[in-house]
Amino acid sequence: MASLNLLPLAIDLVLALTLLWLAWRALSSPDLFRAVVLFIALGLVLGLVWVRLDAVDIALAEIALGAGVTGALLLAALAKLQSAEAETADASTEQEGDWQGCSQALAEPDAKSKPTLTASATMDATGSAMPIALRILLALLLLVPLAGLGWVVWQLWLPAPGLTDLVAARLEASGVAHPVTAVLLNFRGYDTLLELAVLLLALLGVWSLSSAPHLGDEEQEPALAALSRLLAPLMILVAAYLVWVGAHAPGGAFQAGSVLGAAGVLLRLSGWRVPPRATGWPLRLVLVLGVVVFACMGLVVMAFGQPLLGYPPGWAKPALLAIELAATLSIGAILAALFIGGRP
Amino acid sequence: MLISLSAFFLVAGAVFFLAGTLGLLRFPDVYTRLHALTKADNLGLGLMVLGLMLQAESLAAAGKLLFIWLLLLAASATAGQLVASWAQGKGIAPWRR
Amino acid sequence: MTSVLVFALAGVGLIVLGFYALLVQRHLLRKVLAFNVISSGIFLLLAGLARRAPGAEPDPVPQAMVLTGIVVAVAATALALAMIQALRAATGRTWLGDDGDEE
Amino acid sequence: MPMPLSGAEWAAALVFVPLLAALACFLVPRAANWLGLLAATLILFATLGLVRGLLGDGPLRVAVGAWAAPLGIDLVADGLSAVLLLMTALVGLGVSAFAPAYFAEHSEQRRWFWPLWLLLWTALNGLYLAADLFNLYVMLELLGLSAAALTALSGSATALNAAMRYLFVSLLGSAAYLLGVALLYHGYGTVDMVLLGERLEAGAVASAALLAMVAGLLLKTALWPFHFWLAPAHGSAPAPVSALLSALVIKASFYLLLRLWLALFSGLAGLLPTLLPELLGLLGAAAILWGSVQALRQRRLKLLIAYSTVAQVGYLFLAFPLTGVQAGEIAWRAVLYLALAHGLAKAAMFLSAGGLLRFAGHDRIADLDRAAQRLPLTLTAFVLGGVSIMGLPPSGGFIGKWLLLEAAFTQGRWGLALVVLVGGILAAGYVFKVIGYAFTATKIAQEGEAVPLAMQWSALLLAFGAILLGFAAPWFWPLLEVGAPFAAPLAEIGTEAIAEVGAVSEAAP
Repeated sequence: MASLNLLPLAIDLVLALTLLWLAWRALSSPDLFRAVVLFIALGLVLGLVWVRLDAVDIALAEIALGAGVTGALLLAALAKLQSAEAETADASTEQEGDWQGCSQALAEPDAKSKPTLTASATMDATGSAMPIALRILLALLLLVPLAGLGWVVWQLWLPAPGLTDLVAARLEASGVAHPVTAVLLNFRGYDTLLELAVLLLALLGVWSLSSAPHLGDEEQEPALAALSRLLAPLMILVAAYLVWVGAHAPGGAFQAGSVLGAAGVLLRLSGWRVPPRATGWPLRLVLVLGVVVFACMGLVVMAFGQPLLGYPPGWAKPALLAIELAATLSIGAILAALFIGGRP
Repeated sequence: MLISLSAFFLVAGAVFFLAGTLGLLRFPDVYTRLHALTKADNLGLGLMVLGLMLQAESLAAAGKLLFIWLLLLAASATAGQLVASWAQGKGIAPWRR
Repeated sequence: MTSVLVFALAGVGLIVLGFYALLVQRHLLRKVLAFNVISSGIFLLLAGLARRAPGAEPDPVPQAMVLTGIVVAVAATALALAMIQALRAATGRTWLGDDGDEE
Repeated sequence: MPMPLSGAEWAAALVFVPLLAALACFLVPRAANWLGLLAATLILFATLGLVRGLLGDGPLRVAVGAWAAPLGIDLVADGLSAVLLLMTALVGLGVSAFAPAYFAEHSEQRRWFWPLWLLLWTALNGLYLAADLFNLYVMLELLGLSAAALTALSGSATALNAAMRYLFVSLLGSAAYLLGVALLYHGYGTVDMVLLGERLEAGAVASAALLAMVAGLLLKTALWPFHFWLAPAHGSAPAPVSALLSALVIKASFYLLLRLWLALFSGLAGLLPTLLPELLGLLGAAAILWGSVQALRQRRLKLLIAYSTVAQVGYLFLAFPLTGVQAGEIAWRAVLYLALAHGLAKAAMFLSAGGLLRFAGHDRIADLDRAAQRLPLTLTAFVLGGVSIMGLPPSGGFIGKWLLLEAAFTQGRWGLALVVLVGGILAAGYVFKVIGYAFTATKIAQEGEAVPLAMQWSALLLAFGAILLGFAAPWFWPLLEVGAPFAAPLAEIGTEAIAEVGAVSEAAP
C-alpha cells in the first residue's frame, strides 16, 4: 500500500527536478538556439505539472501560450537576430548546432537591418556581464530569498480559506458551468477585459517599433503548404470547439484564440496573405473586437440598472458567449500578428 | 483481459519510444536521426493510442485518440520533410559507412 | 498533498534561478527567458498551492489568475522581443549599453 | 444641481472612456488628435463629477459585476485616490493639448502615441480606483508595457536602449509584486485590500509579501538606489512622453506603495514594519542629495529635469519615518501635496523643454542662446515649474515642503529637515543654471524655429497650476479628508458591503 502512495509523489519529485534542471540548462546554455528549445521543453513539462495539479485549463494555456506561442516568438526573434548577424559577415559566436538553421530557414534575411557596429556585435559569447567572483557572491546572496521563500511556503502548508466554496455557491448564477471560466469571465471579468487590453497593447507596441512585415516571404515548402491547407480548417474547428466546451469543461477563449492564432501563422507560412484591401481598418476592427464587445457589453448593462459588467439574470449566458467569440477572434488575430511581426 | 491487452500495447509503445530516443541520440547524421524520430516514435505512439483506446470510456473518446495519432502522423511527416530538405539545401551529405 | 508542496518549492526554485539569470546574463534574449522562468515560478506558487485542501476541488480563483498572468507574460515577451530586434537594428547590440550621456 | 450620474458611473467612465478612446484612435488614426482631446476633456469632466460625488456622499465603494469582494472585484475612491485622479486628469489634458502640435512633424509617432497614451491613462485611472490586489497587478502591467512602448517611440538608439531597460525593470517590479499577491492570497484567502487589512497578521507570510511588494514597487518608483533606469528613459523619450512618465507614471507606483502601507502593513507589529519606514526615509534622503547633485552636473536639459525627478521622488519617502506607526497626518498630507505639485510642475518643465527642443533643435543647456527673450512663454513655464520644485512661496511645492518641515520639527527629526532644506537649495542651483544660460547669448548666434502656441500655452497653464496649488490648500484638505485615508484603515469605508459578503460566505457551505 505504502509503495502505491509513494509512486505519485516520486513522479512529482522527478517532474519538479526536471523543471529545475531544464530551467537551469535553458538559462545557462551557451548556445541560444538550444536555450530556446530547452525553454520550450520547460513549458511542456510545466504543462504536465499543471495536469498533475488538476489545473487542466492552465495546462492547455501553458502549452498553447507559454510553450507554443512564446516559443514560436522566441524562435522567430532568434532567427531574425541571427540572420542579421550573419549579414554583418562576422564569425558567428553562437555554436551552430545541427538544428539551428531550422529557425533560420523560417525567416528571410532581415533586409532592413542596417550594417552595424561589428566588433562589439559578436562580443556576446556566453554572455555574462559579471566576473565569476561576483556571480558566486550573488548566488550565495540569493540563497537568502530562496530559503526565506521556501520557509514561507512551508508555513502556507496549512490549508487556508480559499474561495472554492463561494465560487461553487455562485456558479449557478454565473452563466457557465465551469468554475474557472466563471471566475475568468464573470466574477473577475474586469481583469480579463484589461488582460485583453494588455494583449492588444503589446501588438500596438510591436507595431510602433517596426514597419515592415518580416516573416513568411520566403519560398514555400510544398509539404508544409499541403499540411497547412489540411490543418487550417481543422484548427478553426478545434478553436470553435474549445470556446464551446469552455462553458462546462476546461477550455475557453484564450486557449481557442491561441489555436486560431497558430492556424493564422501556418497559413501565413504556407504563403497565404491577408488581402491588401482587408489589411486596413477591417483587420484593425478584428483586432479590437474582443475588447470592444467586452467593454460595450459591460457598459450597456449599466443602462438597465445593473452594475458595471453585471449581467442581468438570465442574460449572463448569451452575453458571455458573445464576449468569448469576439475575444477568441481577436486573440487569434493578435497572436498571429505578433508572430508575423511587422504591421501590414 | 482487455486491461492486460491494453497494458501490453502501452508497454510495446514505450519500447518503440525508447528505441526511437536511442536512435536520436546514437545515429550519426540528421537524416538517419529523422528516421528514428518519425518511424519509431510514430509507431510507438500508435501502439500507445491503441492501448488507450481499449480503455476509452466511449467510442467518441476512442475516436479522438485515433484522430490525435493521425494528426501527429501528418505533422511529423511534414516536419521530417522540412528538416531533411533544409539539410539538403545546406549541403549536408547523407552519412555513408 | 505533499506533491503540492514539492511543486510550490520547485516554483520558489524557478523564481530564484530566473532572478539570478536575469541579473547575470547579458544577452537580452536570455533576459527574456529568465523573466519567463520567474513568471512560471510565480504561477506555480500561485496556482499550485490552490490544490492544498485535501480531497477537495482545486480553488478556481488562483487558476483564473494564472491564466490571466500567462497571457500578460506572453504579451510582455512579444513586446520585449520586438524591442530587442529594434535595438539590434539601431545599434547592432543585443545587450544593454551604458547610456549616461550618449548623444 | 442634481448629479447627472452616480459615483459608480463616474468611476466606470474614468476607466472606460480612455480605453474606448484608445481603440477608436487605433481604428481611425486620422481623427486621433480630436478623439484624444475629446477623451481628455471627458475624463477631466468625469473626474470632477467623481470629486463632487465624493465631497457630497463620502467615499465610494462599488462592486464590478454583481459580485462583491472577495469573489468579485471592488472599486474604491476616497480622498487619496481622488486627488491623484485629479492630478492625472489635469496633466493628461495639458499633455494632450501639447501633443498634436508636437507630433505634427512626426505623423508616424503620432499614430502610435495616442492609443498607447490613452491605454496608459486607462491603467492610471484604473489603478487609482482599484481595491483588488490582483486587479492592481493587471493595471501595473498595462501601465508598465504602455510606458515602455511610449519611451521607445522616437526610435533612436538611446531611446530604445532606455526603453528596453525600463521594460525589464518594470516587468521585474510587477513580478515581485505578483509574488506578494500570491503569498497573501494563500495566506489569507482574499486579494481584496479591505478584507486583507482585517485578516492580516504579523508573521512570515505577511513579512515576505511586504518585502516582495515593496521591493517591486520601489524599483518601479525609482527610489535611490533603484533610480538607475529613470534618467535615460525620461531623458530620451519624446517630450510629452517624458512629461507623462515623470509626472504621472512614477506617482502611480508610489500611490500603490502608500496605499498598501496604509491599508495593510502599517499596523503590523514586528521588527520589519518598524524598521522599514526608517530605511525608506534614509533612501529618500539619499535620493534627494544624489539626484540634485546629478541634476546640477547635467549638460542636457531633459536629463537635468529627469535627475530632478530622481531627487523629487526622494521627498515622497521622507514621510515614512515621520509618521511611522503613530500616524502623524501632517507628513502624509505634505507628501501628497508635494506629489501633486511635482506632477504639475514637472510636466510643465518637460513640456517647455520640448518647446525649447523644437526651438533650438537640441537641448544643450549651454547653447540655449537667449531663449528667454525669444521664447518668453515657454521660459516662464519652465521658471514657474522650477519655483514649485524649489519650494518657493506661493507655489504648491512650498506648501508641501513647509508641511514636511513642520512634521519633521514636531518630531524632532532635524536631520530630515536639513535634507529638505539642502535639497531646496540644490534645486535652486539647477533651475537657475538653466535660466542663466537661457538669458545669455552664445558666441555663435542660433536661429530658432517657431514653436506653436498650443505647445507654449499648455506648458504655461500647467506651470500656473503648480503655483495656484499653493492657494488651493483650503479647498484641498476637505477632499483629502474624504474617507480619512490616513487616519483609519480602508476597512471603514465599506463595512456594509463586508457584512453582506460575510453573510454570503457563511451561507455558502
